[in-house]
Amino acid sequence: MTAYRVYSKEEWTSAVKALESHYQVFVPVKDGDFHLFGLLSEGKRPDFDFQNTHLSPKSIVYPQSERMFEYSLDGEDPDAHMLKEAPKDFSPRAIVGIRPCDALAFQRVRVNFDTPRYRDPWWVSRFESTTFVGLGCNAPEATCFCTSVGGGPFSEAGLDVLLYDLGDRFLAKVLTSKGDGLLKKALGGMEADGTLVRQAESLALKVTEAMPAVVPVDGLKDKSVLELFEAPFWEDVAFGCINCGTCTYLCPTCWCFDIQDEVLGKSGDRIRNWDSCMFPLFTLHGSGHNPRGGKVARVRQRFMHKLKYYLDKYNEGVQCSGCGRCVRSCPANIDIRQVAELMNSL
Amino acid sequence: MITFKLNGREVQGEEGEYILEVAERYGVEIPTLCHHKALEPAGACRLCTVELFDGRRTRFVTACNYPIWEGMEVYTDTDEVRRGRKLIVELLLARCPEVPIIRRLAEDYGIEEPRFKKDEDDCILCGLCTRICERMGNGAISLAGRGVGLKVTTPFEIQSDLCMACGACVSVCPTGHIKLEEITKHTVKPIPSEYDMGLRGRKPIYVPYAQAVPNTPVIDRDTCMHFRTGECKICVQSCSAGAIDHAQQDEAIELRVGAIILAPGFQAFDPGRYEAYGYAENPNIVTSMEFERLLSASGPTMGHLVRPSDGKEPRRIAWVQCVGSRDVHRCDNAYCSSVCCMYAVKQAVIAKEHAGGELDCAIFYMDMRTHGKDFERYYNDARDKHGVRFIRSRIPAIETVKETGELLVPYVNEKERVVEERFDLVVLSVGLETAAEVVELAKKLGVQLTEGRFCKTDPFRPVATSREGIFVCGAFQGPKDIPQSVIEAGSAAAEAGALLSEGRNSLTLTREEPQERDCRGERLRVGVFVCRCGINIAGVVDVEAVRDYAASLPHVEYVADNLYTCSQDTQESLTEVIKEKNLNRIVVAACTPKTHEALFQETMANAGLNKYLFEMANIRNQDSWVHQEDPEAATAKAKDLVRMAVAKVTLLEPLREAELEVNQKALVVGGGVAGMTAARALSAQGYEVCLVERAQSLGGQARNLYRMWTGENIQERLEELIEAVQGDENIRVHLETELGNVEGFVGNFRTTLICRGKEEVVEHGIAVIATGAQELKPKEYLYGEDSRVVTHLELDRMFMNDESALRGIKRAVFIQCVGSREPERPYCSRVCCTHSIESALHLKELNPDMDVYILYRDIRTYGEREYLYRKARLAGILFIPFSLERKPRVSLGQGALKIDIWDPLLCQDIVMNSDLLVLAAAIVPYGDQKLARMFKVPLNEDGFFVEAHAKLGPSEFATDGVYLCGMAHYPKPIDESVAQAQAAVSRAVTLLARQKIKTSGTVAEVNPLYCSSCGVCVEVCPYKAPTMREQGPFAGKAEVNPVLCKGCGICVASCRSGAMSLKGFGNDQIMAMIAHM
Amino acid sequence: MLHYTEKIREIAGRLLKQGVVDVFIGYRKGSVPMMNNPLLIRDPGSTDLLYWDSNCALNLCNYLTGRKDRIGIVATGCVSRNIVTHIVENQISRSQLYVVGIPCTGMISHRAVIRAVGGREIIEFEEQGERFLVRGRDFEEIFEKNDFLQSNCAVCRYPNPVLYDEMLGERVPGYEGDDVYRDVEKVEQMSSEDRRGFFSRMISRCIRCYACRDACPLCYCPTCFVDESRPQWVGKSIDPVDTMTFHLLRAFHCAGRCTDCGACERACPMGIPVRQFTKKLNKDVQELFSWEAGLGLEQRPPLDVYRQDDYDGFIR
Amino acid sequence: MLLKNLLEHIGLEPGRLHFSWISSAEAAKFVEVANEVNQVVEELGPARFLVKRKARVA
Repeated sequence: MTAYRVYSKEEWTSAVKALESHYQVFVPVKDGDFHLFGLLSEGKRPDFDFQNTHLSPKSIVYPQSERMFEYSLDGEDPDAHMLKEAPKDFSPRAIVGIRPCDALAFQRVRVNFDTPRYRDPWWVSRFESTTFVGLGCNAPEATCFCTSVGGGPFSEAGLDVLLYDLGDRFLAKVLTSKGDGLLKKALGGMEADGTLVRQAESLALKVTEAMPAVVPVDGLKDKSVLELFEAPFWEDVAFGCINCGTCTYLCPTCWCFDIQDEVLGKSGDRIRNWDSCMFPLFTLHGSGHNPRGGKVARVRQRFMHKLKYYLDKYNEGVQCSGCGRCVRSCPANIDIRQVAELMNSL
Repeated sequence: MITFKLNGREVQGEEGEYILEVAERYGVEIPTLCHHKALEPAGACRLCTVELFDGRRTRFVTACNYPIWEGMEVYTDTDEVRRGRKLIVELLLARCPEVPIIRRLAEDYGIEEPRFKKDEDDCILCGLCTRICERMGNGAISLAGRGVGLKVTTPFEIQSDLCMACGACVSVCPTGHIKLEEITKHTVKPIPSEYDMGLRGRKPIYVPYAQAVPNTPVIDRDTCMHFRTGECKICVQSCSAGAIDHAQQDEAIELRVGAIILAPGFQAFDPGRYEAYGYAENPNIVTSMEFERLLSASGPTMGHLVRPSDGKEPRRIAWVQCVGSRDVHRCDNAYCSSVCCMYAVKQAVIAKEHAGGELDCAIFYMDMRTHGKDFERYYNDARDKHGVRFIRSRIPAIETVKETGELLVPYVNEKERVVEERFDLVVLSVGLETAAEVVELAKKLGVQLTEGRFCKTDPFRPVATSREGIFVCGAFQGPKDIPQSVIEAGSAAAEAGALLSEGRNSLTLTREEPQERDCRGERLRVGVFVCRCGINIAGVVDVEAVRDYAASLPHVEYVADNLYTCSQDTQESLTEVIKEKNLNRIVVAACTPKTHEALFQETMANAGLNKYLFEMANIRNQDSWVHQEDPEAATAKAKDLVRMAVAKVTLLEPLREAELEVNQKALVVGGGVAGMTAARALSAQGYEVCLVERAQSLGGQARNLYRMWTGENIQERLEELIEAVQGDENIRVHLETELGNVEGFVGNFRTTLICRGKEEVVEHGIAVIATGAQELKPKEYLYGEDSRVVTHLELDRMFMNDESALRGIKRAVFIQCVGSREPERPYCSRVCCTHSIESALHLKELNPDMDVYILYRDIRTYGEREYLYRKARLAGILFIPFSLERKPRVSLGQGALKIDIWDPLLCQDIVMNSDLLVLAAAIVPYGDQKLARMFKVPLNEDGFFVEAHAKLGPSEFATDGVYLCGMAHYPKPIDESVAQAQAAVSRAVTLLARQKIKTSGTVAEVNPLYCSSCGVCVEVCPYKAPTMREQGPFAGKAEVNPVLCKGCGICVASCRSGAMSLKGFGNDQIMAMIAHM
Repeated sequence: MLHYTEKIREIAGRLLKQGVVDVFIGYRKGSVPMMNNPLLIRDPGSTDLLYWDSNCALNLCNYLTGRKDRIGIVATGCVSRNIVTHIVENQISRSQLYVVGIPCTGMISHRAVIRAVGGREIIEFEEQGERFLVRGRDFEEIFEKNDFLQSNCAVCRYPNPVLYDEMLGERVPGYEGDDVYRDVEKVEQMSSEDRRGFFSRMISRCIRCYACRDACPLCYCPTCFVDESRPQWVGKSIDPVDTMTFHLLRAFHCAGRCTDCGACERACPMGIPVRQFTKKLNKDVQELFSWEAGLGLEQRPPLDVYRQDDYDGFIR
Repeated sequence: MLLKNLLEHIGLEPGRLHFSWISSAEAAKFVEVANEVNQVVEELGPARFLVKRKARVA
């Protein structure tokens, strides 16, 4: 399967454009001060000269707010009091330029939505209709730590194609038949020769080795849940936290959601929205009791879930892809790398 | 019961009914011209012809007078019937081609032009007029002649005496043929509505005015045809409640009473006596009372301001003041009527508001007397903001311009020239006078009158008449406005109450309250009662449909519609239904909760239900009354309102009312005349009083006063009062004492008194604030620089000391409004004019050769104080007016006080020397913020306390249990202070006498889990009901004291955290209503 | 403002040692450039963690709400004004507090700095008096601090604490220009429709993370209206109307209480200028009630009190 | 006033929000105000700003 194609940067731009007739194409675009994923079809100009998008591409598969069902309370309506699935769009889509950390994140999340026992039909359908075209990181940020959590700047996990930025051109490594199919629909490019492939491999090696931060998570597996839970440092960790949802909403691996009914007159929608363990309503019981009622408990929940519970439950690493978004954007500078270190060294 | 078929549908009627009646009931329309439900049918117009099938054959009968029978079949709208009717209409149209109702019918039946020869008549000979006339018992008209000559006429075709001009014939005539003027010898005019000053007519059966109590119609025996002829009685037939009884007789009732209070009021002066004003001739000259009706939204023009003569909107209106007041030439009313200046100003401002900017309003006056609380400010605004013109001139006569109905008003302008102005409307500000029959009554009762024919009273007992046990209040005591009348009413009640206090509560009946059922946990069972309100609601809204709709709503267990849900019998059946059906929530869809909620709640309580499980849907005021033209929409809206009410009522929970004991002790703050009078009045009613005075002795400002305007020696009377207070066992006097702190609330106050550093706590149920006011120390006119410049009180002190130097004075000058009616103190001090004149007269008594001048802006000797003004002028005291812009100037010249003033009469400056200058210094309040805060009562911008309601609650505060009297309320003379003190007591006693009070269940409550402790509620509550909890699990969170809470909801609106809610108006309840809207 | 660090450490040590306070609240140097971490210490031995520079823009008053112990806290002008509001609104009592006042020369807008280096990653930040240096992988630049102040700091009239127990230095001058509200006025001059577009676009990026609310010291309700469900005042999805409703109500709850400390805007991960809402209110409150929040302990915010002369021209 | 200003600042059409103080005795004023508000609002047409119909979500 492994094949390589090479594109000059201009070629690549028109190749991406050509995908439009087959996919909804999401590309990184510059939006004010930062980059975000945008739809090519909405006239957005792709910009592959970026570090990472400010928001993760998680919402492309898993929208922040999603109408699940619709219903009518009007007795005259023959379908009254029945939940009807809202119309959905599962047409093929491609995320072009996704960073390896974010692609890894989808894999980490998948264990939750796509299990042998339960399958979230909407997440899975969108995931499966998506082709992931990754772009390796030539210059990871100081806050990136993908290598510490099982990924890497050129990690191929979860990708269908991986692009190497070789200065004036992109080298595309085809990883799956899905990826192959995508490149076939893209125009231009040519077979790459071995020199370029070697150039790419050495770039990948050099960058990976130069990754600055090493976040220790190796000891977590063997720690006792209870001891970690009762560790003395949580209060200090949580002190500065203002309980906003920035970390969880920017995180590519946070998946919690909340279901709300919105009724207008006699028609209603059942909508699911991202939830955040930082919020007071998170796990609030009908009785009014909340097992995670205070700030410290909420902050602890976030880190324990990511770094311990997930690990214990799925044995697929931690629920973190090392993208560093939460580190960069936390208004109170709560740093998961420091917390991981605290937990790891307890 | 007879069953027959109407248009194929089975219908029922009573034996003896005619087809038309039954059809009407079933909503089947049959046209008719000659039918009236109060009259026996005549079958005269034939228009109601219908087809009848009797089992064998078909025939045509008139529905109005064909009795129904079992098994008949009637068809009202067949082709045959229509054809027959069309012919009738065509014939009628030929006879009366111009009568609108016939033309409409013709159109309905598709007739453009009659085929027959056209006539020019407008009578269709239906005979309604003659039948109704007969019914009225008159027979003044009948059908006369034969065949084509048949017509309605009077006997011998002459105007008759038989006709009483009742107008019944006119009212029933469908075509407008009948002209009452041609029939009767009497002058034809509507029965004048007393309430609308005759500007509008009324019926012989009428409710005097919309807010009348009791709000039941009465029959005017003088105009009712039954009482005049013994016939008619149509009303008996129409009243579905069967309430009319013509046989009722006046009863003479003999009552044994301990006291009598006279409150017969006044009659407005009748300006018809003034020929020069032409009131009787010109309809565009109206009295102020008539104008009041023209301005009123409930008046004959619905508040639309028009001239009575032609209905045109006036552009210029003049008010002429002092008509029937301050006048001994054309009438015998030497007094000032006290109220006319203010009402004229008010009418002018309202007229301008109604008419928009175009209207010119001019008030012609002699002295502008706006001496009441906040009146001067209103006067200033009228002049400066609204542009009302004020012209100081007495109007000698008013002339009418014949062609236009305009009015010419001549007056003397400021340049002393006679000029004339044109107006569209002139309002005569008529004065108040005692009616002749009241004078008779006084004579009968042996009560003495004053020279102005008002009731004679004593300044220290302003409502006691000359006869023990008989008291007076209102305009019979002297001309006065509403606040003062209300004060006196309270005062008279206090005096009477003191006489009767031993018998208090001996005649009270207590009601047994049934045990309240605990319906918590029960399934919701809502009862919905839809009221027809006679035809008030049912005339527009389809009440049955609303009722049936209500039955379809969730949780509704029982529905009913009532003719009058508020009637006594309905209340009884309501109680029964609640019990029988075990209802636990009630919705009444009727009128406004404002008038009727309490009644239905009482009924619920009688049925053992918590009265807060109740909701009213106002389908009358908010529905049938406003959507009369659209019954369908009104019915839909009624359903909406009912649905919302049901949604809310299901969420309501029983609420508790707190009951609290009322401490039977009173606190009076202030030991002046008002405070002492209040203390004495409370004691006289049997209550213990704690009287607090900050000075070393009792007496207050009265200690500084020499004589009453009526001449009584104040100091003697004051001494008597002080002795009485000190000797009163019920009164504990605390001198040199101030208030440190006030805790608690109505019925249970705890006040800390501080006397020379020592603290004492007294508990009391009510408090009377009588802290008075003081005389301004002027900063002008050389006051304080020259010893010859003195204030009123200083001059009174000289009188009391009988200083001989006063006799040697050659010239004394008084300057009025020193510190009053100035921009920084824009109120009138009310007493100074009278005081100056009284002092001036006393100076004249001391030395008749003394020159005495009074420099004034308006002389405000209101009421019978006016006599004093007249006396002063007769005594040679000279009055010179000045304006705020041209105040007198005082300087020192050659050892004498030199006073410069512009004399507008002479149009030049006058300079006079004087040995004594008396300044009418303003009365200024203490503006006691601390006291105001302690009792949670407000001060106005001038620093006087603000009463609960300027007119209806002048002696109490909005804060329960705290009362107000004396000059702390506003400057006033002794008699008015005494009256207000007694009034405050009488208000207080209504509370004390109950001994226990219940608070409302509709109070705010705090959800401590949501409370963020921010304290906004504590800050915004005007009643200090919320506080922060000091202990317990929710320490630091807010809580509401239900006893203090008035349920206003301001805390709820202010609470950012959503922790506050008003019981009975919770978020879920209100959102439920919105959701069901 | 770096030089305050030593003084803060010294004072914190003294207060904790002498037992004047139980805890001391300040900042720790952040793990990311231009981001400091709020810090609470109990041990006089750990005062070395305390740090101060021109990146301490999250309002520390937030951390006082509901505390029961005695607290030492560093406070700039705006933080002190929020402390005043906190005291007035019963969130903390004056006697619990030892306020270490910081005459503040303003906080740096990290966003503006990043913009100035063209979005390149900044790895190091160094403050040098009136200047500061930023270093990236392959660049180094020195900037004037005054050119990079947060927009609220640039027009701050009260840089000095209004309430303190000890001051760290000489008072510094506040902004004296009369165009504090120029940005609001600019919006006011737009047409109604343009303003609608302006604000709709502005909040279109909002991800409803509530960082603006959570960073605001005024938002201390136990249950925020967005979290209430009976009734649910505002929907939780990212529907634009719900988002607008949230911003509108959040701002309105701050009416007459906001000190324009800028914490909300700084906290917003999407860089939305949320102060556009509160600043309009601040401007109106000043015009209608002559009021600026948090200047004295004697008076409550204008919406908490009724005065006879309150503006009522809008009532018909 | 603050609320009205803020709402209009962020784009609510002037005339959409009215305040009045009408006592229960002022029936005529109520009618007047109601009619006026009605008229102004009718001229403005149906409200769109800040009115949520169906949630605009994925």
